[in-house]
Amino acid sequence: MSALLSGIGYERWVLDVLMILPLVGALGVALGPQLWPAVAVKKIALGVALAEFVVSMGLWWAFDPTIASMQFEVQHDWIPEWGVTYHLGIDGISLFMVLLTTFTMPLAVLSSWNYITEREGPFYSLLLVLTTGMLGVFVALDMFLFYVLWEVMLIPMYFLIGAWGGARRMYAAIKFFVYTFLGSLLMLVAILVMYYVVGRETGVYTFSYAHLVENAQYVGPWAFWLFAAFALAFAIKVPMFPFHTWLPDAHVEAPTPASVLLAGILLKMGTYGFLRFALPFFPEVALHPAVVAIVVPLAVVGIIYGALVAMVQPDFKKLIAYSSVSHLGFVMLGIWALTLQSVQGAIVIMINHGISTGALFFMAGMMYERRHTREISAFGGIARVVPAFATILTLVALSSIGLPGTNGFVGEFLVLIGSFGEYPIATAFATTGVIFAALYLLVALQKILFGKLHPDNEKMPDLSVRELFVLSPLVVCIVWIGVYPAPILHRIETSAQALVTQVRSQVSGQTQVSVPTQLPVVGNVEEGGGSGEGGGVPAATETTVSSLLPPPSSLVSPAGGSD
Amino acid sequence: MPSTVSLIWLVVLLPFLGFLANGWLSFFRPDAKRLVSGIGVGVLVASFLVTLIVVSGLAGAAEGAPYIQTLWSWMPSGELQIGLSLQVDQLSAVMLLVVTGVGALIHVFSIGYMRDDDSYPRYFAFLNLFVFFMLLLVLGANFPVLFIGWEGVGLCSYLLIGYWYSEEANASAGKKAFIMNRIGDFGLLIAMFMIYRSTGSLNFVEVFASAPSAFVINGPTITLITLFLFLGCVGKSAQIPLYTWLPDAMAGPTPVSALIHAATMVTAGVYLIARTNVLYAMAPFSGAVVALTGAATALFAATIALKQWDIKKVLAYSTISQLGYMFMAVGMGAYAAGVFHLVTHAFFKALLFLGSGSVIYGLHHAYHQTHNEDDAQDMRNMGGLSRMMPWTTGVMWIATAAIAGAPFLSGFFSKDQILAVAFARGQDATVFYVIWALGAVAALLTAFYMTRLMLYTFHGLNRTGAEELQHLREAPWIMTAPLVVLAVGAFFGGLINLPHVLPGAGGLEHWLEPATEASAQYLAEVHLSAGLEWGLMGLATVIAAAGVFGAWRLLDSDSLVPASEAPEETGIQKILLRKYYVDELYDTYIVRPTAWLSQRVLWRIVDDGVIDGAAVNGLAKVTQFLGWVGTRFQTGNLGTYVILFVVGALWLLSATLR
Amino acid sequence: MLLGPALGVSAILFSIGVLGVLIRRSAIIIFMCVELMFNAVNLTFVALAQQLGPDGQVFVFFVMTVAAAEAAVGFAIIIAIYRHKETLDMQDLNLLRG
Amino acid sequence: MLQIVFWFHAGVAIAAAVLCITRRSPVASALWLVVTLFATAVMYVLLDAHFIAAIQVLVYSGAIMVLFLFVIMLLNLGDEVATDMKGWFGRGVGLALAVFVGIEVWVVTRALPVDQIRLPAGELDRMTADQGAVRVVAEPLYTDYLIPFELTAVLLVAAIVGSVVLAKRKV
Repeated sequence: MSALLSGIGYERWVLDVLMILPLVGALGVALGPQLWPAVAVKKIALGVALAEFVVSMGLWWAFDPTIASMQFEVQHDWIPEWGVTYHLGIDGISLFMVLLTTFTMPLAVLSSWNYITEREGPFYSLLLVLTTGMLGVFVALDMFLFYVLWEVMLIPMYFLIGAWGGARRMYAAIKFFVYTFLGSLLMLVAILVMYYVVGRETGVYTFSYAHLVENAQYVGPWAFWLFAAFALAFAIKVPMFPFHTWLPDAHVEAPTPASVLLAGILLKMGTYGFLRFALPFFPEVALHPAVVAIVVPLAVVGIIYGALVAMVQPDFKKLIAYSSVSHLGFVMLGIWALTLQSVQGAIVIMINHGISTGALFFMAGMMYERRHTREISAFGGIARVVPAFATILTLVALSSIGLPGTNGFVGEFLVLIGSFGEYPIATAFATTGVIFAALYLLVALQKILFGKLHPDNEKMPDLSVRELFVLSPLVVCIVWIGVYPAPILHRIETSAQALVTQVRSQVSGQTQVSVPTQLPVVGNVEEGGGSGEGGGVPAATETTVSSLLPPPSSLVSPAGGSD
Repeated sequence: MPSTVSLIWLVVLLPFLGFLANGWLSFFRPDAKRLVSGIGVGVLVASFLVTLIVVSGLAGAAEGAPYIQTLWSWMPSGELQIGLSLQVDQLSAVMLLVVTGVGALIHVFSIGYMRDDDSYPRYFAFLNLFVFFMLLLVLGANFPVLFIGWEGVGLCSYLLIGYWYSEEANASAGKKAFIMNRIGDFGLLIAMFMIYRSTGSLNFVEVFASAPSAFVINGPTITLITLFLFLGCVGKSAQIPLYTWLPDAMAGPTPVSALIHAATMVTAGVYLIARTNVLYAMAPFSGAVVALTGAATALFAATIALKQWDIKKVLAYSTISQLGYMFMAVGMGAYAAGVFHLVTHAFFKALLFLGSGSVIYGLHHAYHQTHNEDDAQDMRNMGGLSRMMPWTTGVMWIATAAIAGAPFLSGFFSKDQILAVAFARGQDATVFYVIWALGAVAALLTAFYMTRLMLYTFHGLNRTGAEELQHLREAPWIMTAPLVVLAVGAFFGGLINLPHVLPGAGGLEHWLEPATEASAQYLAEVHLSAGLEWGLMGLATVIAAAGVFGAWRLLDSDSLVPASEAPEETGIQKILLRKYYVDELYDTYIVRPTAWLSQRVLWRIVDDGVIDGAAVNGLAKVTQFLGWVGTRFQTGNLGTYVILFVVGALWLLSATLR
Repeated sequence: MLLGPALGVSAILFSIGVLGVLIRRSAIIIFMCVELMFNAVNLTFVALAQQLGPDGQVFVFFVMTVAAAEAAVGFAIIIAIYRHKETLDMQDLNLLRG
Repeated sequence: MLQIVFWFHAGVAIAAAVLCITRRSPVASALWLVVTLFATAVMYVLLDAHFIAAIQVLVYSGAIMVLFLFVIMLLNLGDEVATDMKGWFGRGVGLALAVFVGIEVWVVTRALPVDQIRLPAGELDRMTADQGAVRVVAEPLYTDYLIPFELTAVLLVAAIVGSVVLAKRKV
C-alpha cells in the first residue's frame, strides 16, 4: 500500500490537496446552485468531504511511524519579506488529528442532511471552509500560517452557531467568538514577540516553527509572559476550568454538525496547541513547579467539576458539554505529566473524545429532530420503541464512561498510569472521575432510555438508514480502538517520545535560566500581603511579578544587548 | 504444556460468538426462541467441554508454570507493554470450571424461566456476554485484561439487573450496582498504577516475580496497594461498606441473580485476592483488614437476612454473608480454603437462587392465571409449597443443609476450614479469635435464617390463596434438571478438599499449590492438632444444629399472614427489616449532598454565578458600560460634533507645538 | 516681506471661519464659513509659495477644485435635506444619532 | 506702499469676514463673503500669485458664490427673520475655541523651518516675469502633478454625478 502511494507521489501533494480541496468544494457549493441547479448542494458537500477522507486515509499507510520528525512536508514562499512561508507537515501527534477531522467531516455533512433546511449553500460552504481551517491548524508549521488558520476556523464556526443555532444563538456565538478571540489575540502578540526577539538574536527573521522551537531559549525573560499568552489562548480553547463557560452555551445552541465539530475537533486545537507549541517553546516555564501547581490542579478540578455539574444538567447537550470539560481535564493532566504513556494517552483521549462525544452529539441531534426538545426529562423508556438507538446510545455512553474494551478506557488508562508516576495525588483524584463519569452518564441514560414510556414518545421512529450510516463508523471506531489500539499507539509513539525527550532535556539541561526561581510559588501567597481573591489562581506578590518582568533595558533588547 | 491447553482462546470466544449471534437475532429474529436458546446454551456447553479439555491438559502438564497465550498486543506504550493475554493456571482452571459449568446449568434453567419474555434473545445475548467477560476476568494474564472482564461483568450485571427496564426501580438498581462497582474499580485502578510504578509491569507473572524485591514486607507501598485492591474487591463482592447494591440487584431475573450475584461475578473479588496472593502475603496488615471486613460483613449481613420477607433478598444477604467468609479466608492467607468455599458456594447458592426462581416462577404463573397483583417474592405469600413442588423442595433442603453446615455436605467442609484457620491463627494474634467468633456466630445465624426461609416457603399453612393454589405446579423439567445437577454438586462438592484429618484430604489445596506457593514463604504455617480439628468440626455441627433447631422451635410459620395483611413491624425487627437504614444513611449523607453541591453550588453559584456571571458577563458589562459612555458623545447633533472636532484638532495641533 | 503678516491674516481669517462654524446653526452659513477657512488656507499656501516655489500655488489650484466639487455635492445635500426636513437648522438634523 | 495696500486689504478681508458670520440674512452673509474673497485676491497679487488671484475671482467669487446665492434664493432663505445664531454660551465657547485655533495656527505657521529650502528673494517674481504668470503654475501642474490633476477631473465628474443624483427628486 505504501509503495503504491509513494508511486503516485502521494507524500508530495497530499497536504496541499487536503488544504485546497475543501476550499474548492466551498466555492463549488457556493456557486453550485447557479452552475448545476439540478444537484443538491449537500451532495456536493458530501462528495467533497468523502473525497477528503479518502485522500487522507492514505496517510495511515504512508506515514512512517519510525520517524519522529515531520513528514509529508510541503513548503512554499508566502511573504518572503517577513519570513512567512506556507509550510505544512505531519508527525505522529498531528496525524490522528488530521484523520479525525477528515473522518468527522462526512459524518457532519450527513447529519445535517435533514437538519439544515434553509440557506443550505452558505451552511455547507462554511462547513467546508471550516475544514480547511481545522486541518490547517493541525498541519501548519509556520506560526503566521498557524495564526491565520486559527482565525479562519473561528469565523465559520461563529456563523454556524449564530445563523443556524438555537434560541439563544447570538449570545452563544458572540460569547464563543469573544472568548476565543481574546485568547488568540494574546497568542498573536506572543508570536510576534517571539518573531522579533528570536529574529534579533539569530539574525533570521522567520515565523518558521522549527526555527522558533530551536531558538526559543533566546526569549529569556519573556518566556513566562509568552507562555502565559499561549497558555491562555489554548486553555480557553480546551477549555480548562475556569475558562469553560463558553462551551456549554456554544454546544447547546450550535446546530448538530457544529456541535460535533466543536467538541470533536475544535477543542483538540487547545490541547494540540499545548503539545505542539506551549510546551516545546517554553519547557522550563511549563514544567516549573509553580506552573505545574496551577495547571495540574486545574486539570483535576476540571475533571471532577465538569462531571459533577454534568450530573445535574437537565439539558442533554449541556450535559455532554460539561462532560467534555471533564474529559479534556484528563488530556491536560496527561500532557502535563509528560511521560510517554501519558502523552500517548492524551492523544488517544483526544481521538476518543472526538469519536464518543461526537457520537453523543449526533444522537442528541437525532433526539432533537424527533422531539424538538433537548430536555432529558422529555424522554424516558424509549428503549422499547427505538431499540437500535438505545443500543448505540448505551455503547457510546459506555465508551464515554471509559469502560474497558471501548476506546475511552485506553486513553484514560494510559493517561492515568503515565501521570501516576509524576503526580500520584492529583492522579488519584483524577481517577475519581471514572466514578463520576459513570454517575452522570448512567443517570442520563436511565432517564432517557429506561423507565416508563411517555405517551408522546410512543410514535418515535428508530434510526433511519442515513443515521445508521452516520453512527456505524463511530461505533466501529469505538470498539476497534478499544480492543486493538496498538496500530494507533505505534504511530504516535515515536513522535510522542521525541516530544517528551525534547521538553524534558531542556528542563534539566538549562540550569542558568533565571525564570523558575523567581516564579511565584503557590504556597507563600501571604508573603507579599497579596490578598488575592483566591480561587486557585495564586495571587502573585508584587515583588515576584515585577521580577518576572524583563528589566527596563531588556524591553528594548530583551536578550541582554549582546549586539 | 500440552497443546490442548492452547485451545483456551476458544473457551473465551464461544460465549462471545453467542452474544453476537443472539444480539443479531434480537434485532432481526426476535421470535426465534428455539434458535436463541440453542445458541445461548450451546456455546456455554461447548465452552464447558473445551474447558474440560483444557483443564485435563493442564492437569497432565508436568511443569507448574502458568500457560500464557498472547492474542495480540493491546496497549503497547514504551516500557508499558500490555498484551491481550490469557493465562491458564490451576487457579483460573478452577474458576473456569465453575463459570462454564454452573453457567451452563443456569443457561439451561433460563430457557424455562424466561420462556414467556418479550425480549428473549436480548436476555441470552447479555447472559452470553456476561460469561465472556467473566472468562476474560479469570483468564486475564495481566491486570488490565482482568480489568476488562472486571468492568465487563459489571456492565452485564447493570444490563441484566435493569433487564426489565420499564420499571424505574429496576433501572435504578442496575445503575446503583454499576456505580458502586465503579467506586471499587477506582481502587483497583489506583492499585494498578501503584503496582506499575513499583514493579514496572502489570503482567501477573512479572509482578509476582518482582514483588519480593520491589516491596518491603508490611511496608506502606504494599499495604496501600493491597488495600486499594481490596477496595475493588469490596465493590465487586459487595462487602461493607459497598454492599447495598447487591440486595437491590435482585431486581434482575432470578437466573441472573443466581449466575452473577451468587455464583460468579461477586466472587471475583475473592478470585482477585487469591490471584494476588503474593502481594497480600507480603502485607499482613491488609490481610487482617480483609479478614476482619469479611468477618464483620458475614455477621452483619446475616443479621439483616434474619428479618427479610423477600425470598431473594434473604438469599442476597446470605450471599453477602458467605462472601464475607471467603474474604475471611483469603485475608488470613488461606487461599485454598477461600477458593474452596467459593466453589461450594457457587453450587449451593446457585441452587438456592434457582430453587427460589422455580418457586417464583410457579407463583408468578399462578398469579398470572388469577390476575393477582401480589408480590410473588414475598415469603408471607407462600407457605406449604412442598406439596406442589416436591422436587424444588427437596433440592432446596439439600442446599440449605449445605449452607447451614450440615455434616459432610459441601458447605460444612468449606466453612469449617475457614473457621479452623481462623482459630489456628488466633494463637498468633488475638484478632483472629475475634474473627473466628464472628464467623461462628454468623454460621449460627445462617442456619437460622435458611431454616426460616425453608419453613416459611415450603412448610406450614399455605397463604397463597385457594384459587392460586389450583394453578401452582412444579416447574418444567428443563428447570428442575439443572437443580438436580446442582444439588449433586452441593451435596458432594466438599469431597474436592476434605480436611486433613480425613483420608484423601486437601485435593484442591494441592491442585492450587503452583498458584499459591509463592506466598507460602510469607505465611506462618497453620498448625492444628487432629483433636482440635475434630473438635471444631463437632462444634460446627452443633452450631448448625442449634441454628436449625432454634428456627424450628422459635418461629411459628402458622401465625404468618399474607403480606398485604401484615402489621407494621416495630423495634429491632423494623431496624433489621429496613437493613439498619444504611441506604437511607448513604442517601442523606452522600448522595443528596453531592447532588446539592453540584446543582446549587457548582452549577448555579460557581458556574453561572461566579465564572459566567461575575467574571465573563461582568467583563462584558464593563465593556458595555464603556461603550455606553462612548455613545453619550454621539448626540447626532452636528454642532456637538464640530465642537468635538475642533477640540480634537486643537489637541493634535498643540501636540506639534514645541 | 509679506510672509509674516500674510500668515497672521490667514490665521485670523481661519479663526473667524471656525467661529462662524461654531456659532451659526444654518447649514448654508456654516458652509460659507468652511469656504472662508479654505480661503485662509489658500492664503497660507500662496504666502509660502512666494518663498518656496510655485508648488504651493499648484496646491491652491487643487484646493479650489476640491472646493468646487465640495460645493456642488454640498448644495445637492442641502437641497435634499431641505426638501426632506423643511429646515436647515443643524440642531434639528440629528440623523447621525444611532 | 506694498505694505499699506496689503494691510488695507487685510483689514477689509477680516472685517468682511466678521460681518459675514454675524449677519442675520444669508444673502448678506454671502455678499460679505464675496468681499472677503476679493480682498484676498488682492493679497494674492501682492504675494506674486497673479494667476491664482485671477482664478480666485473667477471661480470663487464668480462661480461658487453665485451658486451660494442661487441656492439661498432657490430655498427662499433670504427673508429669514429669526437669527440662527447660537445663544451666549454657544457663542462664548465658539469664541474661545476660535481664539485658541487662531493662536495655535499662527504659532504653527510661524514655526515652520523653511530657511534651507527658501528661494532667493524675488525669485518667484522673476520667474513670473520670465515665463508668464500662467506658465509658472501650469508647468508643475502638467508635469509633476499630472496624475493628481487628472484625478481632480475624476473627482469633479463624481461630484457632478453625485450632486445630480442627490438633488434629483425621487422618481
